[in-house]
Amino acid sequence: MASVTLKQIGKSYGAVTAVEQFDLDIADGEFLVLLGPSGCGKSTTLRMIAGLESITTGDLMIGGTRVNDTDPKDRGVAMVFQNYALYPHKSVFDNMAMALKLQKMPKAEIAKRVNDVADMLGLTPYLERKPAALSGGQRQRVAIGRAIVRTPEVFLFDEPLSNLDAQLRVKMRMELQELHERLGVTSIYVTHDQVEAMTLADRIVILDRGRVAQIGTPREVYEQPATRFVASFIGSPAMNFMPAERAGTDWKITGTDLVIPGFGQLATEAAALTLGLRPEHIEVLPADTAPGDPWVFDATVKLAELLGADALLNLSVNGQPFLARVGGTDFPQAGETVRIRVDPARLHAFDPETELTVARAAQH
Amino acid sequence: MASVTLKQIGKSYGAVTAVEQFDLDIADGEFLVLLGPSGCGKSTTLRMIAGLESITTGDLMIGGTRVNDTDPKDRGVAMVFQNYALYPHKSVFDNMAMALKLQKMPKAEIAKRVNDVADMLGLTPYLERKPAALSGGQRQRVAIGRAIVRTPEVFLFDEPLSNLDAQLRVKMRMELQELHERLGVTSIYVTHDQVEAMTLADRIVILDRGRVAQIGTPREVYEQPATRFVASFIGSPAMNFMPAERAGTDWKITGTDLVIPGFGQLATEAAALTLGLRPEHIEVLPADTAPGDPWVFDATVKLAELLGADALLNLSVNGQPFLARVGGTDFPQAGETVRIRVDPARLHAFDPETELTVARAAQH
Amino acid sequence: MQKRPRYGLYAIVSLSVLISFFPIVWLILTSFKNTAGIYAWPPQYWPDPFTLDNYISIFTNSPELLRYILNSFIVGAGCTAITLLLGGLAAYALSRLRLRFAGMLMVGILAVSMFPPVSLLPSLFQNFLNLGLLNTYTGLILAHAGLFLPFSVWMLASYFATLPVEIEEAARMDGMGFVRIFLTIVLPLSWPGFVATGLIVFIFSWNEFPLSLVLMTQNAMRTAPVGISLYPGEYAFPWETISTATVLAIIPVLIITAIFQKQIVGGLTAGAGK
Amino acid sequence: MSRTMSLERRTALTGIGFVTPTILIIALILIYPIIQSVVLSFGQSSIDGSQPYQFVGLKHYAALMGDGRFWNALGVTFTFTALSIPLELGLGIGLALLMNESFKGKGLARLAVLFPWALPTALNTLIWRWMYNSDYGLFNGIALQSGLVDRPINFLGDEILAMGSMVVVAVWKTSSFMALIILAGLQSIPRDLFEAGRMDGMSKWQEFTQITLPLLKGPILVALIIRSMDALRTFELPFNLTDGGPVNATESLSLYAYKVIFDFLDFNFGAAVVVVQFLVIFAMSLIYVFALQNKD
Amino acid sequence: PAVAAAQELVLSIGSRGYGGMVERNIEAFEAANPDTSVEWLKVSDVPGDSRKLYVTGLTAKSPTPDVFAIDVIWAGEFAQRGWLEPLNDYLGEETIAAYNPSFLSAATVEDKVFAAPLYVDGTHLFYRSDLLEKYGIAVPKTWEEVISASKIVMEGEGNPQLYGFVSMWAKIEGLFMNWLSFINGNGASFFDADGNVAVNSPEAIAATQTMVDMLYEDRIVPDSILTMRPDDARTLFQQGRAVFLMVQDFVHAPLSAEDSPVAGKFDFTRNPYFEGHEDAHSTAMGGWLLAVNANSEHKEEAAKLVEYFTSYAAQLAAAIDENRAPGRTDVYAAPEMTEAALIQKFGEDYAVGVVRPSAITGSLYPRVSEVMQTEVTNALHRQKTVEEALNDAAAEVNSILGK
Ligand SMILES: Nc1ncnc2c1ncn2[C@@H]1O[C@H](COP(=O)(O)OP(=O)(O)OP(=O)(O)O)[C@@H](O)[C@H]1O
Ligand SMILES: Nc1ncnc2c1ncn2[C@@H]1O[C@H](COP(=O)(O)OP(=O)(O)OP(=O)(O)O)[C@@H](O)[C@H]1O
Ligand SMILES: [Mg+2]
Ligand SMILES: [Mg+2]
Repeated sequence: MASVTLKQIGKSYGAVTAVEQFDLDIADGEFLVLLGPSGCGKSTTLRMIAGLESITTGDLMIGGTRVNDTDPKDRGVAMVFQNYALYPHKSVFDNMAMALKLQKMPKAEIAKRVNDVADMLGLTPYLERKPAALSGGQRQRVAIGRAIVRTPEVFLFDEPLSNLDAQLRVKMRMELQELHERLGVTSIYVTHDQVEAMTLADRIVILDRGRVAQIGTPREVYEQPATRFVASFIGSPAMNFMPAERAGTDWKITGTDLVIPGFGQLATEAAALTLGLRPEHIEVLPADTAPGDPWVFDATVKLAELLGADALLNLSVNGQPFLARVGGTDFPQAGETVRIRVDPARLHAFDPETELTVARAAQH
Repeated sequence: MASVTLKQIGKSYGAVTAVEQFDLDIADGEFLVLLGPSGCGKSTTLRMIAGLESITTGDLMIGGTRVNDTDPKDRGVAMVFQNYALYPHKSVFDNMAMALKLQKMPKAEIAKRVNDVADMLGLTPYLERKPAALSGGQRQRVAIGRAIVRTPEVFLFDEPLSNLDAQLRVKMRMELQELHERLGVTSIYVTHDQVEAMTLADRIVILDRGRVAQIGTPREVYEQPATRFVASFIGSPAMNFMPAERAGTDWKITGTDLVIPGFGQLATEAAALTLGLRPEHIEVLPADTAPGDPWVFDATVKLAELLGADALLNLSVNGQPFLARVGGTDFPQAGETVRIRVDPARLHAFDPETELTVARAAQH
Repeated sequence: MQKRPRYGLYAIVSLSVLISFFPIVWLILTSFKNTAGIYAWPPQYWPDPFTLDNYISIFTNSPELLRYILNSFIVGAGCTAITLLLGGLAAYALSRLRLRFAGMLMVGILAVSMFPPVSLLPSLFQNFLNLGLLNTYTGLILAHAGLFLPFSVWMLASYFATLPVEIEEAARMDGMGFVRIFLTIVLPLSWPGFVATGLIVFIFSWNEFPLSLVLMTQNAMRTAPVGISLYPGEYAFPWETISTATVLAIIPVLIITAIFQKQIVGGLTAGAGK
Repeated sequence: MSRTMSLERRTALTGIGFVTPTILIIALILIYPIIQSVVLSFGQSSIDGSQPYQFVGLKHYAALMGDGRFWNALGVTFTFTALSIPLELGLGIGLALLMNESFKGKGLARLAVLFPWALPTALNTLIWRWMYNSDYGLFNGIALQSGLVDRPINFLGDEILAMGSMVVVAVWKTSSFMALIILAGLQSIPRDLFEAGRMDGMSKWQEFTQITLPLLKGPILVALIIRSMDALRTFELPFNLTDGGPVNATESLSLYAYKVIFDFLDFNFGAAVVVVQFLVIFAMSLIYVFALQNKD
Repeated sequence: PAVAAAQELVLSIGSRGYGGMVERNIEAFEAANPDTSVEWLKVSDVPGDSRKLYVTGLTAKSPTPDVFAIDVIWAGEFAQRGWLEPLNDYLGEETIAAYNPSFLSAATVEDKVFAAPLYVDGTHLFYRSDLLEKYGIAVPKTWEEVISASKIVMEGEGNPQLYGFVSMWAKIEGLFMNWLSFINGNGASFFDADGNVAVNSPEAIAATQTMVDMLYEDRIVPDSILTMRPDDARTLFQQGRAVFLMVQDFVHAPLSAEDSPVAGKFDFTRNPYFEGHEDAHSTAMGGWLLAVNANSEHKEEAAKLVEYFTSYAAQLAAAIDENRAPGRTDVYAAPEMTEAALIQKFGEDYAVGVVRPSAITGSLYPRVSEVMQTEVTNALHRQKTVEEALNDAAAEVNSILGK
């Protein structure tokens, strides 16, 4: 196990900047997730750490040593690839044993280590098979096993679950979680799936077009997104956004009569704002709830859809569309009028220009 | 628009039965979803309706006419393919106009119809582009536009969204929904994504290894799954299953001391059952809730993970693992002991042999 | 929807096969005729008498034919091995190792292969003479390799482009060097591509004429096409010998093509699928 | 390798190491002789070096421009290329479509169709020359016996027929190679495009013209370049089949260059012929690439 | 038999239907010169192929082959280029004097002899003796007689597959030989007495016109003659499909072979001439010489080998066993030669032989020959009138020769 430090690491391909310089300290045993949409530079960052991609600027330290020019195999890292990248012509055993063989480890020890890992991952019955004869989940496990046998100091995962179907993905995610708890190896994990990121990560690095948008724990990025991008990327269904303009101490939602009463001092001089509200933070009240609370509004249900445990309501409040998530039993149907309450503590505000979160003077 | 009737439709490839014979009536304007895991025969069924696959047994009626031997183009159906199947060398306009051109429609009318549809789908700026120059969502829209311009009586969709990323998928799903509301064309939609199925369908046909497992509205298949397969396939995270054995009038969860008090007369003589309970139907009570209620149990939290709006708890009740879904704020942490309540009305029971749902004598 | 019986298809297939094959069939029939039969007018469509004399006489009078075939085989095999190994390495480097001039090199390699080969002969001969490569297998193998390397580099590079790069990266992470990756990962994984390229190169080499004629001047070193082309005399054209020798010389190619024809198609398919 | 060298440079060095053997062989076999040819074409020298090389600039090229036989050879080469390539392409596409169908005995049929290409040109032209023979060749035998003609057809003795005969042999031999490359492209066309076509109401023919053909552009380009390169350099075919005759009706550029070099022993002028021929081939490839790429 | 420190000689020669002779001579030579071994590098009998091989080797100054067989028409050219070793210092005066002088002249440049004659061959008129007899026709001596005899037989037989006269009129060296026979038979020649190019003399034009007329007017020649090489013509004659055949003597062997349909039904005579030119030299001569590579590392031994192959004994044996007309005159006088009736008869025809102008034109010969082949072909194809064709030929030859 080792810590990993990125000092002003950046990568360009000619004129194209794939990853802008940034700093990151990954502690020993930490599980760090790189999250972001396609093309944001996640793989590039991971591959720089792996040594598969040269580093354009900055220093990479693993366990305190600078490894910019070290061969991948000498960095003490092991990588699990998106499409497993198993050697299709070699048996499961040989796939897992390859790195050890190349290290010229004695045969007996190789066999012991591979067997131990296979045992741990439930792969013992398949050791003689070729990858083609395995199911997706089993292949994924072999890929992980191949990384484990090397007892690396750092695990790297590049979207290891994205080729699996939904059910298997959940299962493998849990296995990975357990594994990390058991081995405690520093792990860097790339994904574009926020559920994976939220459940697995100690900390999440959210990348947006090659730039770090936020680094924080899952709870931080969910509850205190640093930018509008983070707010929209995390959470499903996505946050409701609406443009608002200053109306005295209050804010009026542009194009509507809807006034959001001043909800805390905002540290901005701007005349306009983008407000954000998560669908689950809209509460549907019994229709007979008394008005008066400035945070209660009347809304029309445009569309109601059952997801299973939950339902989604497409609401219209004074012409402004809102998406709300409510329980899957006894929810209002399309056409009904309901009374909703917005939780002001949950309201987010972003600068429309910089898209950065506008802090509140009085934190909620 | 037309109704579609499948009478004992079935398909075999030589000795392999891809779809077993079944009956289905699809009403005019209905949105029917074929749902099931990979290889269950969804595409095969759809392609039989399209005319791309010959029908081994049974009759297919569209708008009351038998069309088993009618050419695809004469069935009045239009299809949207999983990977769009756009003509890569033709412009968006030409892609959409192709079917009309082949029908020898006058140029002016073609232009009018294509432009109208492009307008409706927001494709007007892209009409001159080749598909390669479009984003995934735009391509998807072109594929849909191509189907719409023909003003077919029936729309067929084969996993039209599966190649899109999560956010786009949600967006396109809503567009499809709107479109259906607007045009009201009978639609048959294949997917293996339960969220799509739940949100889009008037009725869902769930296929399991070439056999129809259940046909029903989204609510029916979610709340009253006909088989253990349906119960496990619908809902995420998946239902908790546990084997139980008869203990007098009660049922004991096999391998534990956990006794589930008799929860309604079950129409079974069997000595064993599989019980099912959805994660969202486990309620976490304040720790100081008084016991006494036979549906309240003590549980240890093994693992707690925040998904965003919700959190998942891996619980252990008397050695039996349970997955529970709770709100994302203030949920218990790993290691804590909590008190939970199971909703007996929400408990499902399946025959371990046939995997069919065991009905209750007294319906909840 | 119902499948119509496809007599038309079979008719067209049979016709294509017939057209493709009849000169060879004619050649084979000829090899079983006696001299009178060969020149008979109107032509004899079936050998009468059917005779093996030509085969017997070729083995007794021109035992060197077997030597020619062996030479062709050695040169073909050697050239195939070199083009696959070296061409494979080069293709791998050009398609995977991000060389800065990779694109230009690829185009350059293609361009030099466009030069008319007739004009290379005098200069090549001189170089080979100076290097002592005349009448050696090494020499002709090198010459053929030079002719066909551009093709193999292009074929293999386009084949590699279809392989997932992650497997090689996994191998790097496992601690393999590039040579080892090439030999133990790329080679087995691109097997169909190698087989297809190799087979095509082998056939090219087997059929190559001008260089083989000039660079192998010793009788014992000649390749089959050159050797057989020695049979026609200044004045006489011994069809019986030539047809028989040709039939014998194409048997190895026929067998190899038969064995690997699936890979030719498969390999090219993968190579072209970009 | 030094530790301090960057990863990138180490990789690049390995790459150079991998490419070097190939480049060396190509340099020895192709590049060096090509340079010699180019040098020769700008000079006057005795072939065996007994007279020193003397630079004469474009003299040989100027002479070439005024050489009727060169223009004839160029014309013959173009005619041959223009006749054989479209036929090969058409047949190649046809054969590829055929081999893409599934039917019993497909493997065997594919082998048979492939086989002409595996037969040495030097030998197969001999076979054809024999079959073309006016007085005892197979074709005339059949034609005369069946009463199609009453005088033997002089396949190789008539200007037009000789060119035609040459084209037939070329087409016979190389259509299958063309088919192979196109088949490869054919198999990479997604099947659902054809299904989309069926849903749109395309007939088989429309599928072919609207989907198959446009999508085969890439493989067709490759096939065209490879084959045109060969056709523009055709040598063994006229050499063995017609000797370039009758008169010079089938004398290709390569054959002309061969005669200049090996019969007239004029290496300098011959080199000029070859260099011009190379430029023609190169230009042709560029034209193909641009013509086919600019279409969309 | 490579014994210690042996000299290894490489001899390049085709088998040319006398492989037996080559093997025999090598064996005998090795026996006589135990220090020297000879490797026989068999080359193609197709002159173009062996020429390509020689040219590439010689321009690169390759030391092998040490000795090689060359067509008589290459000798002047190769000698001029300095590729051949002069033999005067190796062969005795006496030996050189014994060679056929007209043949030797083709290999003599600036008074030096660069190659020694191996054998001579030439064209003859083969005819179907049985058919001539059937129609009571005497063996024709002139072209006029050949044409009328052809017509009589063709008409009499009524077989559309039977032609009167066949020969090698494809655009090859053989056509040039053929044409020279024709014009010489009409009293013309390539160069006139003053050494001027005379290919368009009235006599040459008339003779050439006869060739054209045989094709289009008299119709005794098939169209396919324009693509015939020697063996094509021989095949037709052998299949009984021609009355007359004019090619080299080599065809005698296959024609008289056991399974030949015309065995015993044919004979030959000297090439025809035109009426009034009985003494014309109408037999086109060819033949092969042996030369020593100027870059050979064993010139001494090489010359010895040449000497052996062209020795009286060796040539006599070849004449008797392989019907090869000797390249030296003294062999014809040998008593054994009276036994060899055939070779004697060939020899009589060679007395009226004409050689091609290769010695005079030297390294320009290939171009000259090429021009003549092209222009005669133009005439035969009626692309040009005979007069135009031969005038063009004269002009081009003059420009090639720098006259
Ligand atoms: N070899 C290259 N040359 C030029 N640009 C490149 C290269 N490789 C990647 N890029 C660019 O760098 C950016 C980051 O790519 P990267 O693969 O890291 O994205 P990612 O976040 O992993 O996306 P995905 O989720 O699709 O895998 C992209 O915009 C990509 O186009
Ligand atoms: N041409 C065929 N020959 C034999 N079996 C086939 C053929 N096509 C499909 N099948 C089989 O029929 C079954 C149903 O296939 P189908 O394509 O309908 O599945 P699907 O539900 O659409 O799956 P997916 O979600 O993977 O697209 C599968 O088991 C498949 O293997
Ligand atoms: Mg990536
Ligand atoms: Mg499917």
